[in-house]
Amino acid sequence: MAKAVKIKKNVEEGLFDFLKSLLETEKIKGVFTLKKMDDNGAVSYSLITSPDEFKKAVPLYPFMPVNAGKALSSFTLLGKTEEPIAAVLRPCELRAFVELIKRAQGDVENILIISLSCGGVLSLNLMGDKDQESTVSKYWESVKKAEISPDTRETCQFCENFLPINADITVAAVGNKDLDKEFTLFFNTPKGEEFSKEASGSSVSEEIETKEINDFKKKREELKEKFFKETQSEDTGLKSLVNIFAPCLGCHGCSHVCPICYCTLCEFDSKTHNYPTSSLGSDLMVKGGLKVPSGNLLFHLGRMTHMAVSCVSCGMCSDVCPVNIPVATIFSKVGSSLQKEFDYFPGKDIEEPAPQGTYKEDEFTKIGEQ
Amino acid sequence: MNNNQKETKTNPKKGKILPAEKGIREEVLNIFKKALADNIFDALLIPAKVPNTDAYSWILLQDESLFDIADPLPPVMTVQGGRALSSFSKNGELDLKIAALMKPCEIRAAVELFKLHQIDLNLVTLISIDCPGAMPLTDYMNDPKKIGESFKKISEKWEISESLRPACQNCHRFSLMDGTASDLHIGLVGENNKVTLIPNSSIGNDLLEKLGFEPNDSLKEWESKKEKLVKEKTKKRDAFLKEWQEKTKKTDGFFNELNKCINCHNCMNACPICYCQQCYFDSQTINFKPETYIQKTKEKGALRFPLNTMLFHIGRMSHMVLSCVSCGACEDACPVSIPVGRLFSMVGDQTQKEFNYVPGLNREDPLPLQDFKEDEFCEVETPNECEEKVTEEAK
Amino acid sequence: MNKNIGVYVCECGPNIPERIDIDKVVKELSSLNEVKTVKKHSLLCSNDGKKFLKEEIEKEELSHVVVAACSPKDHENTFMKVCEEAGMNPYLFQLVNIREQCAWMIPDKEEATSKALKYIKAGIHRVMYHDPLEKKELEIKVDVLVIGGGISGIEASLSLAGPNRKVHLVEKTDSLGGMAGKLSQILPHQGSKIKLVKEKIEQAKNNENINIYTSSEVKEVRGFLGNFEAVIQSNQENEEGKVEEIKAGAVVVATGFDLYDLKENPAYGYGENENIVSALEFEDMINSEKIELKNGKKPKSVALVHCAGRKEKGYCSKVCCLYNLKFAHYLKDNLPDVEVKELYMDLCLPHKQDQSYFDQAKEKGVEFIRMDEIVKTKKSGDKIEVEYKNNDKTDKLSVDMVVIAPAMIPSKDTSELAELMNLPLDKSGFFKELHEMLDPVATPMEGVYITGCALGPRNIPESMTQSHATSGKILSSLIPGRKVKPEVKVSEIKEDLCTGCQTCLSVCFYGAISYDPFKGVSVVNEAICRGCGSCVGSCPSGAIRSKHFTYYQLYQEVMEALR
Amino acid sequence: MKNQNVLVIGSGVAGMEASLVLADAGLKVHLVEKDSLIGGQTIKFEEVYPNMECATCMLAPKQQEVLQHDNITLYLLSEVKKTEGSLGEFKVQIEKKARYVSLINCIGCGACYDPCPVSLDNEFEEGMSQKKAIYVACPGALPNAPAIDPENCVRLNGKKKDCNACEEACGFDAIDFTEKDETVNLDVGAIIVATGFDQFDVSSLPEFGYGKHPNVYTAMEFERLYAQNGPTSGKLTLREDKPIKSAGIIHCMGREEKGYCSGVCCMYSMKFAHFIKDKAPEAKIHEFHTDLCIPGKSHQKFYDGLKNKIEFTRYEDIEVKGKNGNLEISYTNNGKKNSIKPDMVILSPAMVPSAGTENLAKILGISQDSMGFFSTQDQNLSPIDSEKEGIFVIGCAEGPKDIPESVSQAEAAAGRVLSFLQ
Amino acid sequence: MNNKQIPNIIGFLCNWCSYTGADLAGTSRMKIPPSLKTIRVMCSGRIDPLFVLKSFLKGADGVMMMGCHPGDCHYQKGNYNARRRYVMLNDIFKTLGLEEKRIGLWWVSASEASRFAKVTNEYNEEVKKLGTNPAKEEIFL
Repeated sequence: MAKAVKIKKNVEEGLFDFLKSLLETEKIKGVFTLKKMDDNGAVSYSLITSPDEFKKAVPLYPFMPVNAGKALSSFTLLGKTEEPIAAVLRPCELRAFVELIKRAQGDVENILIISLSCGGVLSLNLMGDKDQESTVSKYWESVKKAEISPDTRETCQFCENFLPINADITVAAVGNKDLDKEFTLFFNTPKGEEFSKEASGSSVSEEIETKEINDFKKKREELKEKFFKETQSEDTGLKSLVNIFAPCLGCHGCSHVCPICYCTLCEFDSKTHNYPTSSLGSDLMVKGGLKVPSGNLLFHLGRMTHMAVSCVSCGMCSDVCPVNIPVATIFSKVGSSLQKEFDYFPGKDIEEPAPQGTYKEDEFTKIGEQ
Repeated sequence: MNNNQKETKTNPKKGKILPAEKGIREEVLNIFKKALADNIFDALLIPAKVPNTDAYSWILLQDESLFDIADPLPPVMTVQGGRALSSFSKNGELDLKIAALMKPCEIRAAVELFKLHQIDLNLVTLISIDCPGAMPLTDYMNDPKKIGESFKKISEKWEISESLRPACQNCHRFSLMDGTASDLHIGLVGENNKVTLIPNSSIGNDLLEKLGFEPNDSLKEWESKKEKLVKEKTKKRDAFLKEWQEKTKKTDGFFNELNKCINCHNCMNACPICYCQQCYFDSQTINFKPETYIQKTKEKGALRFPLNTMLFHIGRMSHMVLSCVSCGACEDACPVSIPVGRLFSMVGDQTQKEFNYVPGLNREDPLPLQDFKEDEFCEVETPNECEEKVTEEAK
Repeated sequence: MNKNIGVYVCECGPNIPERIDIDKVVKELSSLNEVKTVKKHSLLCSNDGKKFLKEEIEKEELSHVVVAACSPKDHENTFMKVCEEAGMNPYLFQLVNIREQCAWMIPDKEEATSKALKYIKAGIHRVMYHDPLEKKELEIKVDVLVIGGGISGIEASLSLAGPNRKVHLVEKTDSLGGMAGKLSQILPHQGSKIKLVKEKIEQAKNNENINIYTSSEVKEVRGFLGNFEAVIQSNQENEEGKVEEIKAGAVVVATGFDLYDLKENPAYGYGENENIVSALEFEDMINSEKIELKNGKKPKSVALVHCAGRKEKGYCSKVCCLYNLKFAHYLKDNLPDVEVKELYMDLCLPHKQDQSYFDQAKEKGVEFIRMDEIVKTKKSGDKIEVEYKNNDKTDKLSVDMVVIAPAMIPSKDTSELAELMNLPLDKSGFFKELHEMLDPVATPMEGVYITGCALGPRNIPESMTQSHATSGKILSSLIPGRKVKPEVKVSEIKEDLCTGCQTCLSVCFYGAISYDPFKGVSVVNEAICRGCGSCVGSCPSGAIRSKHFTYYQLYQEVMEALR
Repeated sequence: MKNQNVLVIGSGVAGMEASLVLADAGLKVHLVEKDSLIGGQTIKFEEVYPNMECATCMLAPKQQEVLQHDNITLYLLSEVKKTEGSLGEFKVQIEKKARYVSLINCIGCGACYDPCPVSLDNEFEEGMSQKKAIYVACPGALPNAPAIDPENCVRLNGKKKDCNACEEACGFDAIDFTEKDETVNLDVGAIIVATGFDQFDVSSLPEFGYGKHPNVYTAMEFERLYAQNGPTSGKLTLREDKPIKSAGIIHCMGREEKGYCSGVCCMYSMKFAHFIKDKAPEAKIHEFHTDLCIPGKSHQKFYDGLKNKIEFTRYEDIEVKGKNGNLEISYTNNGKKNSIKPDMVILSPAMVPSAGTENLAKILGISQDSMGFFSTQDQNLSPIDSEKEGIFVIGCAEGPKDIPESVSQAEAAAGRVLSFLQ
Repeated sequence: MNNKQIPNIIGFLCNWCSYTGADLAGTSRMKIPPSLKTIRVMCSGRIDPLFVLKSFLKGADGVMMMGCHPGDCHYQKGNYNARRRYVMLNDIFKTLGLEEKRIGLWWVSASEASRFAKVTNEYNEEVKKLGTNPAKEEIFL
């Protein structure tokens, strides 16, 4: 059972102080976490080394401006950091980071991973919103009560993987009524325990999985069912897919913010998939008309074949979509089905190879023989 | 490039005015129905509403039945028309006669892309239309019905409403300009329930002819109404420019506007002028070892992720701002509502003045950076020589 | 470069016209502005057909050629040769299969004709995207590195070493000979009475073209057929850790086998009683010509137990039956009144001469007892009691001495070596041959061969044969002065698109792709790549291109098919 | 050894492999095959154990290589008639029978079969199907061109001098009745003998009722029965075209008589069980064996995979009886008598030296061992060297063995030749 | 599609087994639906999922992937990769409510001419039942 320490402070400031002391005592050389930019309410991930700058850090602020997994990967792309760093990530961001490490896009060594039982994040369009602060406090209330906050991303509302895997330290947030008085830190790994001394609190024997947590999970699973159903509109098959993606501008923002879409240059931005002018005539002949620019569906389906099996359902893609396509929900739906098919859980185990890169000789043996 | 457009400039402007009992949209569509039926074109590039959805998108229209969903003045600008046109005409030779009905800013973008060989205009007839502006994309997607309605009202009254896209509120180039961009212009600001066709090139003339219209009607009505509107809007634009120049004067005001950026590059992908197959700033050609980043961090105390967002915006600006047509597509596409369109438009305005270049005005004007005059900007490096030169010329 | 495409439709005698309206085809194709000329010919693969094609190419100054005829399996090479002779790059040619996969499978002439047209148009558009590929040639080394100084390794070295071919023979122990060296005598019924192994070792030592490295280990092997580099580290006291780098054109792995540890299964009672000995220990007794019990007496009865470890390991080691027979013969010949009982599961005597050897043993009075498994082996008085099961009922026999024949298992450093050279292992932990049927001594790494028991249990004749086989493969691929021609239609990786995720490495069976940590991109070694294209399908960045089967080339075929 | 020519006798899997390795090395190979096609016995198999790999897929590329290799001269329908000399300087005389079909002109369209008036048993299909006097052994046979059987062609055997049905049907004037048998003389440096094996004739064992009862099959018959390109194009049925419900497979046919174990029958018998299970999963299968000889690292796994799907019985003695079409196998298993009534019996016969062995041995001046196979020198020193230096014996010509061993020996022979040349 | 119209089926065949099998089907004069257009690739492992997707979106009524039986791959393991890719595509289609039957994977060996004929004809019938691929006439792709 993991070592647990109860800290008698508001969770946000408690974690803040913990990190601050790590930084000041130079146990770690830098903290990777959310930081307030300025008065306009914007927050963004930053690597912070100076205690002074750290004042602006807001580790648990419920926004995900970028998927931190992607950010950490760009930080450790060329190898491990020599100086120890602490990083505060949400469970899905952590899973994304693990997936990226599998693909040689990052390195976790010397990074102290701190995560939390996650109540979700607010949709990005609320960032910089005039009543941002009140929304945030509403959010924290729902976290305490282990309720699903309606202001959070759709993917967050139906996310049942809100307990981190592979975290060195876990902040127990969801379902703790006294979150603004006290909270518990779980030190899950030896690496994590090295730092337990810095946590000024009394060690307790608790399990992270409480009844509240499990009920919360159930609620979200139910919601998942619901949302997944909704993605299928009345008319089925291709038509429904066409309708869903009809507004798509082809801005490919979804792939740019997707942590799993790690390619430096996306194949679908390349000349390879440009529309060949020569086939215009025949296409018009058959169809009588043609959407331009065409190829949206190829992009989305193609992107699925590339990443859906590793989709961590972080919801970035939906949030950046300028035309409100429920990209995340659809990909997450396809993803979970693929993950079942290949018995694969993205972000669980760094050693486990990604399904595209491997196979078993004795799997799917019926296929091809019919 | 089309040479016989030059003389059209000198022509005294005359056009054809058509009654539009069934409403302006209908009338405009009728013109093209006829054109297609008479095989004047093989296909028409026009916005359309995707059946069973609230979404709009560009279609190449050939089958007449599709006119039911076509809409010359949609409430939103989805993909910038220039981008749409180039998407199918840049990969090989176009062998179909195509008419493209687009907003003036889209026409301008198309012309810029044409100069960059991203569009093959040989068989394309560019047709511009007086543009009442469009609604912000996200607003519309959030509540299509309501926004759609209010757009109807706004567009009918040609009112410069606060609820229009900022780019449109500040747009003074919403109508035909004195240039060789479009072949035919469709004026709507004139008398109510009238559609005015203004040929703007020999191709435009031929087109009217083929349609059996004699371009003899005077354009006074339309011109005066247009001028009035242009004045108003220019005023509004100047105010906006002023305000924003102030805003961005104060230290890193410019950057503060951008500090929400999450590096999704939607702006770049929506921008018609960013025609690159793959953006230089996507191919993060320079990666550093973690130490280097930590070093950087230590210098400033903190290092923001994602990296290089500022580099991206400034860099992109340096690549395209001279051709920025202020269409606002970038701002529409920004998920964190950064006023990126206004920023770029403002900077564009300044730089374009420097080169006194109006993007998309004339097909013949070379791109400023593909062309230089030996004696321009000489003050930049050698003021003295410059003076000498000037004085010599004076003699 | 402007493309002059020539299209030639072969009638293949009556075969194609029967089902396809060739004139219609030619007419319709001529209307395409992509092509310069379209002609038909009665039989292009015939000599005058080839002559005709050659002249056409020269006359029309064609840059690209499409031939519509039979399956590429039949005449692709034929026509590529013609193109080459006509001074064209042969890869700017496309053979369209309108016979087997069109004329011959579609009875309806109209349908067949229209399909043929689609195929040919596809071919025309495909060939436009062809690249002029160049055949490469690589200089080679002809020397060979042999790992393992057992009988297989020695034999391979002997048949490989020659006036202009050195062999580097590396043995990790301090002496050559391996397991076979420990044997008293090699199965007599197979001919040799002489001390074969000793002779071979002598020959090897006296061959000036063989450098022998004893007490040495191979620490590193990189490269490909014709160009391997290996690091050999010596473990001799005087030169501890001294390393030597050698170059070689091929590598032979002959690391042999180990024996199943009898202690693993207590039923054999091995180690608990001095008179229960392993086959190898018994060989020593024969060598020292002292077959006696620990108390110095000669055994009056001996039980020879077969198949120790067969059930545990899941395979039959093939040789145990025979050497047990050898023991039986020896015992009967040297201790005439000794009682010999052989406990076997199945008698595995696959070689033509073995049966008679067995029959002779029977005649000498050796007793053969079927058993399913040994239940217990324990001391009782000064005898040993062996309890065994046979069709579900157990039986006992009691003897003075028990000799147990353990299964052959992979030598312990097998997996390490496999890791080092990235060679696959099979389910039993032996090295895996490239193709169990047709390439029994080759491996996925072209130029690396395996012989003898490193591949699995086998007897000495087979090991010898395989050693000769490896030398056969090597001598025919590495000829002094000749260059190797690697596959041309290989994969290549566009550096600027590669993200370095290394998915391609995991799907490449031949280890042809490696990762360049400095550039952060994957790199294809064209000398190793066989051009299957699996990597292409696996690359999300679309950074990999498989030459002659590129995206554009295949996409053209799809487009035409769908028009 | 100066002479860089090598004679290879037999174009089975071993002969082909040896030829290819030598030809790749730049030697000139003369490959002599008595049949009209290459590939030997292996191409008759649909799948080979233990991986149930498709034999045709596996061999086709090799066959193509042999046919297209510049350094290989192929003599089909040919036999070696005389040899003299020694290592490095053999003189060889080959008799090449007329094919009456030009391999250059013929493109294998097959237009000539139907018109031919004669039809005969196809021995390639163990007589289970018919062929014409102008024939290819089976679809996909290589080289893909027919041959005319002069004994049975009515034109050639004089029964109907004016018949030219095939000639008319041929669009490539590939047919040439005037073609004559010819004799070819060669100088070669070495000779590799790869003449393969025959099946032990089970009709010599009346107690198994082969020939008496229609549904008693030999192994080879069954291989063809299962083969996609075989007489039933892969449909597994009894002679009277009924599905198979139960089958008994009897190992070691002729082991006692011959005095050796062929080493492969156990495996291929189990392969048959596999086949039947594949096409008739419900079928009851009973394997009758003496000792299970399944050496090698992967074979026992094959057995383990089967042993709970089908019945294995060790027999001391066994026979097959048949009353009005119903078969019965009665056997004793350690002392106890017992019997089953399968509707099909497959007999797995021993491998015996191929018919021409004795004759060829004389021609080559090498001896046969007690079992009739070509004898080699000391098994351990040089398992494939005949007593005569420069003559090598490989594959089943040297004794019963499986494909990998044959291939090893083929490559080994090449190795021996090449190291002579070093 | 009415029975007159023949569907449009794309077949990606691996060079060593399936393509040879197809050839043999031809040599044996078996009747193969003209709707099938075969495209030769060296190994079923080369079949990029995008080819299948693109064929489908371009209006192919059916797409057949064919390769050597597992264990027979000329390149040892390529077809295992192909199999996984097929499973993925199939799953995506199912989940999104697309007609997964429009994509299929079959193992056909070099000798299995009759199997080639069987599966191609069967699939042809199946595709006819499915009718025209909606993508063919869909404007908004």
